[in-house]
Amino acid sequence: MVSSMTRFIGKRLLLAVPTIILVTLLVFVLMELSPTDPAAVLAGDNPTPERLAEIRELHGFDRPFLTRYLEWGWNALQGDFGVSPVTHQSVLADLMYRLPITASLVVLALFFSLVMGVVLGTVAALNKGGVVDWLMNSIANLLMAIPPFVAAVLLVLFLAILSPVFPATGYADLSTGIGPWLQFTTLPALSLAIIPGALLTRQVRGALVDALEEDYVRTARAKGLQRRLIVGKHAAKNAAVPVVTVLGLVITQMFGGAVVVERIFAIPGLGSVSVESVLNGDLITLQGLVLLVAVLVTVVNLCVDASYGYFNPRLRTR
Amino acid sequence: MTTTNPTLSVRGLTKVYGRRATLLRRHPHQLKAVDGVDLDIAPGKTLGLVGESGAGKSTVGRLVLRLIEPDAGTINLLDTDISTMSRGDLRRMRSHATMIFQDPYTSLDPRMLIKDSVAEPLIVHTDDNRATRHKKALEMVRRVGLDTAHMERFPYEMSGGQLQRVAIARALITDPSFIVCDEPVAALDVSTQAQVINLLNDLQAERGISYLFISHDLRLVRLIADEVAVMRAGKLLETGSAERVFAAPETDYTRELLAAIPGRSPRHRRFNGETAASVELDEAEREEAVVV
Amino acid sequence: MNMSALEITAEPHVGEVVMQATDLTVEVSTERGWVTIVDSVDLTVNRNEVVGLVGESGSGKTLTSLSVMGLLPKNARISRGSVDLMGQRISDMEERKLADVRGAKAAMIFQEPRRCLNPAFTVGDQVAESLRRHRGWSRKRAMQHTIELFKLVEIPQAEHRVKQYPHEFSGGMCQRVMLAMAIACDPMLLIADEPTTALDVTVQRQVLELIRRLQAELGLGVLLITHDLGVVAEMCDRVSVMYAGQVVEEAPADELFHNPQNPYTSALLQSMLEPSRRGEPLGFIPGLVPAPHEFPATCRFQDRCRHAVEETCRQTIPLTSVAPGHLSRCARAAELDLPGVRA
Amino acid sequence: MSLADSTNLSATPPKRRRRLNNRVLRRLMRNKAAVASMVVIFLLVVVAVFGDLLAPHDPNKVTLSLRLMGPSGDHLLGTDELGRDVLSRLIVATRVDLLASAQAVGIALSVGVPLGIVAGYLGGFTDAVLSRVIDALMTLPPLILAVVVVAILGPGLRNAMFAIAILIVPSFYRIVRASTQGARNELYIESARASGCGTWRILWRHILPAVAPPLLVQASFSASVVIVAEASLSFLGLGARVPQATWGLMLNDASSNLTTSAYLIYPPTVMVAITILAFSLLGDGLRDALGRQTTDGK
Repeated sequence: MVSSMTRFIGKRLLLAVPTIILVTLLVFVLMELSPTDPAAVLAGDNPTPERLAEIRELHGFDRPFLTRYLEWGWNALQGDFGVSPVTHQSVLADLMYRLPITASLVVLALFFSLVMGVVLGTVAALNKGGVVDWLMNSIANLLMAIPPFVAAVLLVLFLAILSPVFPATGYADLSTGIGPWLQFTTLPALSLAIIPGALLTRQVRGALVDALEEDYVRTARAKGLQRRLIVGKHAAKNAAVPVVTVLGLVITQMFGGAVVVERIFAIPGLGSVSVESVLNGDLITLQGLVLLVAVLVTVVNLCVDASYGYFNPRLRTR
Repeated sequence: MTTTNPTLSVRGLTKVYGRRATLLRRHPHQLKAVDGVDLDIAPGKTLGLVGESGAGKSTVGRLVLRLIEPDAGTINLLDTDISTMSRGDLRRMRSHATMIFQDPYTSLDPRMLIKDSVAEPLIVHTDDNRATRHKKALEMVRRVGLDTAHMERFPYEMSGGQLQRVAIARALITDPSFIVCDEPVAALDVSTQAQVINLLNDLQAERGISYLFISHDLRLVRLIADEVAVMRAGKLLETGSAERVFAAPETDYTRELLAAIPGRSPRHRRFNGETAASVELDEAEREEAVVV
Repeated sequence: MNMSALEITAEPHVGEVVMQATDLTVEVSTERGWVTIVDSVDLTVNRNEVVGLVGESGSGKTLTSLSVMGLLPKNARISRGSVDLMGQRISDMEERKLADVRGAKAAMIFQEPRRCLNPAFTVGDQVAESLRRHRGWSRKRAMQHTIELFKLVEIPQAEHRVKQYPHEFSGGMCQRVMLAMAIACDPMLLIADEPTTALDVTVQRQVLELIRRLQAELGLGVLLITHDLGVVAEMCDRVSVMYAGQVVEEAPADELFHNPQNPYTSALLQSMLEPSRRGEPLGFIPGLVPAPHEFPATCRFQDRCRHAVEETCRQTIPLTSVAPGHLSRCARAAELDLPGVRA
Repeated sequence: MSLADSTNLSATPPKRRRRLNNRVLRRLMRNKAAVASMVVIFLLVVVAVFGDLLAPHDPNKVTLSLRLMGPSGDHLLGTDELGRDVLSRLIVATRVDLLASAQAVGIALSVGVPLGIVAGYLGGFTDAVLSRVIDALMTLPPLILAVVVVAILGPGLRNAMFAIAILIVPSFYRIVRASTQGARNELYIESARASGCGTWRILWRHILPAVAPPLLVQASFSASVVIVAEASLSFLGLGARVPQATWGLMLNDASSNLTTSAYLIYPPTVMVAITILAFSLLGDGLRDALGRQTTDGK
């Protein structure tokens, strides 16, 4: 049983490798096609043609495309993501400093959205077709229409400016204590959590309603089980699979949402670095970021896949 | 008496499912869904193909029309070897040999009007204009016992029995000589089953069509088939005239199948107290066979 | 919970009425409002007896069986009549108390057994759950008894198989698990809704035999719902035939098959696939079952009936006794000589 | 389930002949939220088309003397930090946003649909390669992908739209591929093959009509995704550029004056929210209306 599950995960891992290679390659190709000349970025204002040629040779921009890609890939494998031409810092070191910031933000956001999704979704499913269901559904629909940056601006307006409960911008690291961290992270996490929370509400409701209509629920009723057990045991474990699937999607989206939210709240995470490097034309940092995020997302998806094995015994034996 | 060539003659038909060993799959997981099957169907006759789920009956039905590609064996249909036929020829062949499926609710395109479904083969196989196609479709729809009003309906507006008759009309519109009937009445109520069976019988008498009639229901096969072939786990166990197979089955499995038919009168109650445990392994094996 | 366990162990008398439905009428909420699907059905199951409830799709047989268990879906309700289980009225019982009865006094098995077991839990757990619920047993004790139950329903290697998941079982084996679950708390009534329809013939035979055996050994009253007259012939002592929401005929099985008193029953018997009639066209019933919102107040079969006569049939026909223990809903029952199965 | 049989009321042939699309439309019309959404979308389109006529002021006219004036009779929604009329800018932004969304959805459809159908119907190697590329695209969070593409192509509304199109191609591809695969395994497709229909006929007459309903639903959802993405990019300064007016840019302007002139934040917020809501509710409505069409007869 265990071995087949490991094999399942192993297979997923093996499939993930080409995906990651492909995504970095795609980005590399796009950069090749890009009108932006990396040498021009390095050369600063008004460079002479000689200076540009010199930089091209120095950084190897004149070598064949594939050579450069393979070299970059090989270095990346060894933990060398290159040096940013703008900040002159190691890209990996910079990213590694920022990763825990964004990760902690995403974890808090995930917590908020899960609590919301499970509570609202379950309440709606148990009152299917009723007023409460309609209400929950409407709330979810409304919240779906509030993208993270709108939520962020509104939250700042109401909870930082009009009634100053939280600071409007800034960041305190977790190492300074959970209190300050929460103070600075709650609003950004909330802005990130709204759409995922609404999404999870709908998904939990749908999955639970579907599970409650299955034949095995009728069987459970036929043997006289209490409603608590039917919902909490029989339906819940089966409803978990589609919910976990969405959870993986939601985490991916949160990393995307962090781009805007970190900008608004001036949080020095991965999102901020992506916008900065675009505005600075720092493609080397961006390339490193793509690789890092691709790996992160792959790991999340892998965890989702692994959890299927627990919820669905069929996967363990096949 | 002159010897007529059989409508369908199949030799050594084999289909293997599963994949070869790869980097991740050390052991090839192969399964012979159909294993060296030989069949003959004479013109105007019906061959009943029986067996339980997973026996490979439906696969045989699709193989003989090359709706799925066989891995080995020859298929002679209407004096032509179709096992090596090109795709284009194969498509033209389908006006002479076609198929009726188990579930009439899903075997008709839910987004097409009945008249369009029935007339579709004419678009593919003939140069008939719209008016002619409509006329022929109407004729055919009437022949299977429906009327003009049904032509303008969508499948969801009709009952299972009616839909199966539509499927028959669609199959017959190009006047084929051979039809594979894959469990054509399994999805229908008892009282409508009989209507469809009668219709199939009448059409055979009228047009001399040959049927390959696939069913799990031995009662049904007994009523409609001239010849019977019993399948199990991809292999043909025995073939023979319907009278012979039902009266004097040659294999234990056929006997077991016959014994399992529910009785038709309380006076014939035939429980024999045999324990089920002995058959469990069997069942598990068959189960295994379904999983591809 | 312990109380109900005690009640069950008290043996009822032989031939005692286990289940009685009186004037049972079930409505379903549709786009057209509440529509009556099951109309004034009277049904009795005695201890030690197999009663067949026969009908085609749309006859209302499944809703009837579900209402006996109090398992009606949310969009359906019992609008009139009552259901008694071992003298206890359950048709107006609240859900909480009903749950104490279900599985303890009456149990039910269904079509497609594989879908009726929860894929996420072991089969042993699902059977033991019933014992823990109704008897308050510990997990361990319940599991031990479950192994015994598996042996009783002839599942080989019971100790090993209780730990397996439903997907590791074949269809027939799943139905055995369902049976083990059903008899776990010694109920008096077993309702089997098309228990073998999704199974292969050889497996069907084994399951039917098992039900017969359990019925005899445990003295169960069985209500067998099926569309297959062959199964009825093998299994049932008494049969009720339903058409368009009404019982149209009720009789001892032998009597029903050989001397049907209702044209619908007779037509159904004619459309049975009888091998002796090879070569001649099969009997069939023309037309369609009327939709529930179009059920006429008169005879519901008249549009499809060969024997329908305008004046006689165009009125409300009661279910009347034609012979001792034989009821039929036909205005012309007395004058017609209807064919049954051929001897 | 046999219960469904017994409770089904539509088994008998209906008295009137009804068209498939009428049925879907009727169901859609019964859904109040969907009807309201359609009205809102219609109004948005009207505003977008006749924006020039409707705008009370020149949306780009800078009047520094009138900067950050709250709502008044002349300027119903007030003026921004350059003294431009907010209402007029909002109206003009509607056109820019809707047009840009339509472009993005259009591009994504024309790429995603053919690829999805080909991958779904052919399967095998083609499917494996295409799906791998799409998987790779989906490995990046949507906004990061958009940011990367903009980084490469350079900022600007047109490039942003192109980036967003790339972003939603996978959703179209996946849904088309899945429903093609689903349809391919349907009995009626096999029946069409058994009747001798060729690949093109099957794709065109049987598969495409089956794929269209879920595609329509997805397109509606995608429209709202595009609106969000466009606004996000503009907000970050990676999309539309000043003096162009889009909701995202207006939000950006407003957020920098949040402490002093909070009223600026509401108009673009409301527009963005209403548009997203309308498209997603329409998507829901379409899904419900189309969903049961094939199973209803059973």
